[in-house]
Amino acid sequence: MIIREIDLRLPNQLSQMEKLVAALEFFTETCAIPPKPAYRLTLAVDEFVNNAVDYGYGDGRPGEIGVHVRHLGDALELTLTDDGDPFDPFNAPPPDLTGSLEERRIGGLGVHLVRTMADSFAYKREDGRNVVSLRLALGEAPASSAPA
Amino acid sequence: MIIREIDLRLPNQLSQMEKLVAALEFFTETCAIPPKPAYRLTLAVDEFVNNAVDYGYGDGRPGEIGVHVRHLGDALELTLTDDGDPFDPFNAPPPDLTGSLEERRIGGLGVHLVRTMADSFAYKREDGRNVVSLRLALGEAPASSAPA
Amino acid sequence: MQIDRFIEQDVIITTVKGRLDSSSSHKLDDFLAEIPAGNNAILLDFAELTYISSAGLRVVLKATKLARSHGVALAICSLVPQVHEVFDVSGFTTLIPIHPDRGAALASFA
Amino acid sequence: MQIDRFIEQDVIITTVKGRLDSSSSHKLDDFLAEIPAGNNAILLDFAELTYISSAGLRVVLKATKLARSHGVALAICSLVPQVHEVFDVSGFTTLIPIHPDRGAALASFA
Ligand SMILES: Nc1ncnc2c1ncn2[C@@H]1O[C@H](COP(=O)(O)OP(=O)(O)O)[C@@H](O)[C@H]1O
Ligand SMILES: Nc1ncnc2c1ncn2[C@@H]1O[C@H](COP(=O)(O)OP(=O)(O)O)[C@@H](O)[C@H]1O
Repeated sequence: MIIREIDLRLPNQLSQMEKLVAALEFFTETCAIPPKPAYRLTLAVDEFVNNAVDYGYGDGRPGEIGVHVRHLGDALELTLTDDGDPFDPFNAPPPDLTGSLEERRIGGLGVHLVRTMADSFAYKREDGRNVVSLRLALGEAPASSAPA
Repeated sequence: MIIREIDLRLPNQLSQMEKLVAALEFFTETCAIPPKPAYRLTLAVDEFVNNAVDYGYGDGRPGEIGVHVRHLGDALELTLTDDGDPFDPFNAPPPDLTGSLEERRIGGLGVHLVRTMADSFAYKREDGRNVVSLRLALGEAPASSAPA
Repeated sequence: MQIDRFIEQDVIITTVKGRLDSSSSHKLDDFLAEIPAGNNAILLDFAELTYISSAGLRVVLKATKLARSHGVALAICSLVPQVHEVFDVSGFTTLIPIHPDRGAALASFA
Repeated sequence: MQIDRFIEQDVIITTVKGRLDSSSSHKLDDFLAEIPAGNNAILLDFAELTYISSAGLRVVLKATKLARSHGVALAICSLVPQVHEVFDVSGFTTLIPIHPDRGAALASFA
């Protein structure tokens, strides 16, 4: 049996992360997703949901975040949506990773990690929602400077 | 957090039932579905998947069964599909439940149970698949001669 | 699913714990296939039965018919609400004596 | 997440077990906020760290900067492959000494 698709909805509260992670774990275990894409899936959801909650609702209004995973056989297609303020995460310049320890600023790595590990990524604003789409290959690690 | 939608695919083998039941339990627990509709959901999936496996593939060919649950807020919408031989389960007359113990035949209750407990049901044949749709209310038990 | 059997007040009590579905029903079927010697009454105590499907009902009806044909009384007790609904919808509640608890069931045999 | 600390060969070893994400990272942050007296080297043994997100990296970088500013050596060891990938992609592997196991890390301090 595989879970071909799962669509989760949660309020913009960090207290929801535990249930969300449990649902992703249930998905990856049931479908026997290999460790690398399973990790990337959780990381992408973790980083983007945290960002949406932390930055997307500046006025503190209640919002709704969507996490949709589609199992395509050779890849996972992850779609993250939120009704927070419009923000394109892939529009910002990547962080400078070259400086010395003293020069390195703390933070600013979440989007970079996800973007690097995904096989493809896209952003659109649609029906008042930010829509981020990510593709994670299930086979050989195709992205990034990842170790074997 | 709720699971708004989950789409499962399995081969036509009864050995898959355990994983399937576990996935339904994960769904009902995560969404805090009340006991009565949670039971009805499992029962409907159990009966129809068993029937599809037992009767739908007379020549023993491999097939694929789909279980799709949508959480609508006030109801669950369950769609069961299979690529077995065409069969409309709601076309057969209901079993005779009036006879004495000696007259009662063994079996023939699965479809009756599900049909009685569902708030609505429909069958269609589409793209070479049997498609059964069931609606299960989440509020007050609306169907059947059910006890309180 | 777990099945246990013991005797109380000359009644053979069978308890079933867990799920009684197509993957477990044959176990109960085997268990109930033999009518015990001595004409003791049979009680199926389903207090810990959390789930029954039509495959389980099949086994229960078969056992009830077998008992009847041997002139042995058979009753069921302690159904949880959802399981009770399944018995209702199947029309089993008019065929088989169903008791709210074990005490009432044992009293009915006396 | 579980954090433990002990001293071996004059090195303060901190082990982290489980997930280091936004909900748990402040615990490690508090733990690493104090530079121990006596200029012992610091080793973060992540053998049982199954997951780290950018919130965890933040704490690790902060602790590394703090150690450096106090002239205390800090190293990390025993990253599982997926966590190692996160360190690579973040450029941390060029900033912080990463050792394959605890033995190698302790030898590097000697
Ligand atoms: N959903 C969002 N809405 C508004 N701003 C965002 C959103 N996500 C990220 N940002 C901005 O992008 C920056 C980089 O995010 P990220 O790479 O996750 O690092 P960090 O959160 O550690 O700063 C954030 O600091 C924030 O200013
Ligand atoms: N998917 C199916 N394909 C073909 N025949 C079916 C299918 N599902 C049910 N049937 C037929 O309908 C009958 C009634 O099914 P059901 O109510 O589940 O009781 P039972 O399986 O105990 O006979 C079955 O005996 C079978 O002949």
